[in-house]
Amino acid sequence: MALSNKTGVFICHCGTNIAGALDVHKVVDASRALPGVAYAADYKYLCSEPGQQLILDAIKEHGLKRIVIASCSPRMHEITFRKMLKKSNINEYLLEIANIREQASWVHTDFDKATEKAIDLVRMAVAKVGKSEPLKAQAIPITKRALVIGGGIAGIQAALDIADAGHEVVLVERECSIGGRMVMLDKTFPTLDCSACISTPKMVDVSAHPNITLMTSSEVEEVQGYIGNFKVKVRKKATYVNHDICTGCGLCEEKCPFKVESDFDRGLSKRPAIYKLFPQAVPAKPVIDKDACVKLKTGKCGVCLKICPLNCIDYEDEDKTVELDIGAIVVATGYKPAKWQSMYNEYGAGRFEDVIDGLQFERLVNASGPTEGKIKRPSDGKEPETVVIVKCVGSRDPKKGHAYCSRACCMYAAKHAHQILEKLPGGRVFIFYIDIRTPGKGYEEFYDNTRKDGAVYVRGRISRIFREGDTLVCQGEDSLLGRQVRINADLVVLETAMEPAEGSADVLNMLGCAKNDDGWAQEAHPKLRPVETQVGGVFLAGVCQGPKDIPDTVAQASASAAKVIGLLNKDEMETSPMIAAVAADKCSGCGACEPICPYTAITLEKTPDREPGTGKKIERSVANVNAGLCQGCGACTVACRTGAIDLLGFRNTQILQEVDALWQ
Amino acid sequence: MTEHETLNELMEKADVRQYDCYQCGKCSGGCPMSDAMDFGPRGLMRCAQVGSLGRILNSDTIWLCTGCHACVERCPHDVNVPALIEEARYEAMRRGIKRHDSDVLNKTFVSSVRTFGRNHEMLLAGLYNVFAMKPIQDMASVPHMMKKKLINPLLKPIHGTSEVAELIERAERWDK
Amino acid sequence: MAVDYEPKIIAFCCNWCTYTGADLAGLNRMKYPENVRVVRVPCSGRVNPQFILRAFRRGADGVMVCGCHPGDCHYSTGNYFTRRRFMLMRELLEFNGIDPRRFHARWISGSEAAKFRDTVTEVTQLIRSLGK
Amino acid sequence: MKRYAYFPGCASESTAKSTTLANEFVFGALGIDLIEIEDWNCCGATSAHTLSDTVGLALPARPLAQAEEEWPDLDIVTGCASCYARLKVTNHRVRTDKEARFIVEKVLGKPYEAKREVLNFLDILSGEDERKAVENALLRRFKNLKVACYYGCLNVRPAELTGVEDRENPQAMDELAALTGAEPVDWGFKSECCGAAHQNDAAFETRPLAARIIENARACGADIILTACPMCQLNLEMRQSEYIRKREDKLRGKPSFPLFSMVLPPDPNETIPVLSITELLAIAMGAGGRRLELDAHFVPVGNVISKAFRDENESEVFI
Repeated sequence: MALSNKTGVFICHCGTNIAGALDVHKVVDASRALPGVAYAADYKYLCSEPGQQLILDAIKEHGLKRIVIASCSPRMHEITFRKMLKKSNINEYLLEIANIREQASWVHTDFDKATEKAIDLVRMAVAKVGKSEPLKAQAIPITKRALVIGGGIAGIQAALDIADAGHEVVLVERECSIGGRMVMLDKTFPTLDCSACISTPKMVDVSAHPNITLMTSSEVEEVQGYIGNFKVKVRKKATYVNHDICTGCGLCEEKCPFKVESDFDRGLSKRPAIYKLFPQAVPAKPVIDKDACVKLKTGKCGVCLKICPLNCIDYEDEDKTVELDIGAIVVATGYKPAKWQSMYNEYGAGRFEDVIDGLQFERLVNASGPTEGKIKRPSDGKEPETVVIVKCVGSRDPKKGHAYCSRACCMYAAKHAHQILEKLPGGRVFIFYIDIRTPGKGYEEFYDNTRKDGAVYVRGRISRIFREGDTLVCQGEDSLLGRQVRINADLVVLETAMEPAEGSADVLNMLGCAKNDDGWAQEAHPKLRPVETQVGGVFLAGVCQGPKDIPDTVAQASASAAKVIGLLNKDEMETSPMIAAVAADKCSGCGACEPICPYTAITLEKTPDREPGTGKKIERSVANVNAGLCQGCGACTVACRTGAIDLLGFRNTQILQEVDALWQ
Repeated sequence: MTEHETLNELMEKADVRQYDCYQCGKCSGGCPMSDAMDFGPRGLMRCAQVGSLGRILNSDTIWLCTGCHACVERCPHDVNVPALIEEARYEAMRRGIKRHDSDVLNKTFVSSVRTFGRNHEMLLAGLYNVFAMKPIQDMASVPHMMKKKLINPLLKPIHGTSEVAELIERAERWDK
Repeated sequence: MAVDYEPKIIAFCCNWCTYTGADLAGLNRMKYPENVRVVRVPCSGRVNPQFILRAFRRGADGVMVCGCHPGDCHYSTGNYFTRRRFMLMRELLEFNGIDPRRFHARWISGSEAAKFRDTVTEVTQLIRSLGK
Repeated sequence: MKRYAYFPGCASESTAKSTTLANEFVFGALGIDLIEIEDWNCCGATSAHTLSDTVGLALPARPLAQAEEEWPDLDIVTGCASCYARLKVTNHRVRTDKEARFIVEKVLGKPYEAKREVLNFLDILSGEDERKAVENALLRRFKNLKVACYYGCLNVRPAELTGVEDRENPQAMDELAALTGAEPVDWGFKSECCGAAHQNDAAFETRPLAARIIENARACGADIILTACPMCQLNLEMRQSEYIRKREDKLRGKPSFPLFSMVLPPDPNETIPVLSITELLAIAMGAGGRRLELDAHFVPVGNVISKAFRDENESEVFI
């Protein structure tokens, strides 16, 4: 049954802000004459306590059913007046605001024309509210458990912060240990503290925290649901080692006869087929690399099983899928260094062993790395004398790499130079750069010190690297001198760009999060909502959102943790009722709305129905809107061919009424 | 037309934009002639950025470029410096700015093609050395070349020589 | 054409960018012609072509659709649809005998109050010059 | 039998004598028919296009149009990198730039549509079939012959014209050379410009370009340099003694006397022979030194080659 249209119109003077620029009384008179309007009044400040009381009294006195308030912008006081209506018997969504301040009195100088416009605006609002319907905000429950995807320093920090606040956290990491890129590093700028020394204690905290469930060798496979109510499937990959009994004694690793290149050491060393990622790995227990293990491939070997004192090895182990109920998700998938070999033929495309990338250098200079911290060049193990560092390899290069700046390279290039000069007395370092960017606390000072250490900064991008006999020649321009330089280098370190981690696109797609053209996750607002995504309940931490250094990564991780804690502290949350709604009888199930939804809120679902005419029971597809996911943009309504899908609060009929009202 | 407009016209013809270059120096770093040039490719782009057409037209950089395209190949923004250089050469010649040796060579070369339909290498080198006043340049090789008949003093013109001469004539007239 | 001809223009403005920009124009007391009436919509992607056709049918002298800049949409992709849709819209209008210059799709962000003022002024002048 | 319209280029008639002989030998052995474009003229490289864009387009357009008229189904091939560049540029411009095509046809006085491709020897020899044919035609192979394959800049760049995938380290010539048993070295100057274009008008400035190429080839252990262009060939070879002498003088800190250093014969330990890839192929296909007139080279090649045959008997036969 259609609601009565008994509409009350209230016009605010806003002191003289409105009343001074247009004829309020004329507006009141005009309002009274509008169809459906039962009462009209004006007041000095409607938003004030007595103003609100005036409206509430009028509602009671005149039995009003719908309200139009002509005042300032709805962005200002819509919420105020909705709250007010909660005290009356009128649903708070049977309210329209006619913006006669920002849209009329403030921007026009002609008194009469402004009045005329104000009347038009009121007429539009009255017309629209006549078609409004009562809406009710839904409360959705919130599962008090967070999922953190990625166990690098960002994921670790976010997990610890959320867990410390008393909420359950599941930390999923696809490698067999958490730690990410940070544990591969030797020292961190600008303070030069040892990277492992500051990150491994945090890793141990994660494994010991009662609120954290750590899932290594695991990958998120499927995400369903919406804010507060995600259903997540995680695949726990087979490790072939029973971690419940394994003590991590390491005998198996010692005796394993098969070795492959170590990813952790960036190909600079070998590791056995049964291995821990690195000595301080968390969990400190080995796994079998099924692509390298001869027993798993051919059935011949089994040394680890024989040697294991506790019988932990299980060659029959299989992947398992775990289903989790999750309230909030933190994406912390990090980065991978750009594969410069396929980008830069002029740097040898990987032909020269002594041209390495920055992360390889970190392993070379790391005390727990393949050379125990001695800088030796890969080709012959000699200590290099002259080292050339090339910055912006893959960054700031729209043709061959990426247009963006990778942000951390200037600083770690300076750090590398410092480490070389410290470890190789008499060594020389040339750093080729385009610009030096050191915006960070203590960063410029660090760069200054590196120059004082004796690093030679050459402004110019290396044009090519070629072999001349035993040495590598780095040819570039010293653009400040305007002269070409050719430097005979023993070792060349390329500071490569950061790229979104392998598989991060899959994770973002699964979650329905947007990414930019470079593949970085898109934050909800670049300035004001930097850790949220467009998807409610999904937050970003660290480099997955864009290149950054460790301090920024940790800061962002804590920020996203704060957002998660804020969410999980509530038992339930209200969602806006102004969302898309489907008239099932009109929906043809064509699915045009489905791909247009930026939030994957619409799905086609089989619905029982009866065949017209015969009355036979059938099933047909009908679009279904998930209230938790829908944000109310209305894009689907335009795509709908039958007009079955509509936006509550902004229904087609409401907007058309507004349009019609203008020319009545 | 102002100098600025002329410069922009050259840039447009060459399909090169000042703002594409951020002066990284990868071009000059790889340019084989960089050592001998006054500006090099990066410097030339810098001149274009600050609007100094005069410097570009009077530079030896534009005459020393060998057109090897190493600069464009490696340029992160695909700035086609050789195309700009080509346009700059034409503009310089229109204004009568020339580098003596290049001018002598190019004109001698085209005369040779006009007379023989082909390039008479020996005549070209000989005439060039005379006009450029470099009598001994490469002359040490002459005895070997004569002995092995690598150069033939009596090159016969091709049949279509007059046709080629007329072709050049028409093309030159088209330019004007 | 009467000198005092005042066109009536309807503008569909997205709540997050253009409507906010218009509010800011008000806050800064910028002045522009009275001819434009704004209809608030959540997103420019919500604007159904039928709204525009209805406005023209009712007698609108001009219609504007304003939203966030491409790439800045509050709903991430809504305004891309708007852009595509309204390229076609112009042709449809022309086909129906409506001067496509009476229809404008513009991107105005929440901070571009001056752009809102300028756009409204410019479109009003243009439509005024087109006559009834 | 594959056929191509052939543009020999001016050097084929003079300084590239032995290369021309080798080309005939190799393509004859492979059964590839090169049909010389009748009464071809100089392409104008590089002076013509420096002086005028129109002349630079018109000169190559004449033989190209000639070929198109006479052999509409044949691609055009040339053995010189400079000619290749000019012909290719003209072809490309006529195809993609309507205005350029209008001017060219106007000046030429006849139609020219640039229907066929312009290729170089490396393009036509690196096809799968051709490579097999080369392998089948080989009569003798080399051993311990380290070769530095020098492609030259214009055979590989610009990328959008040549279509060469790796311009910094091209492979086509290396693969061909490897078929003969020669060992291509990994060196740094495969596509660096040798400066041949300016060896007359900017001799002082361009000499170091070739000198650097020679030095790098030697440093990387090459016994000979292979080329795919007569201009590069001549440039790398003819002035070697001059480069070497100059460098030695510089090392000794003595002033250089140009005439003196030019006339003195080069030190055989310092020089490096330069051969075209077709010469190497021709030798491996059984051509004798005399037939190819290898003694026409400025830097003697016979010694290095005759020591490098896998079958030592071949050395005695090879004259």
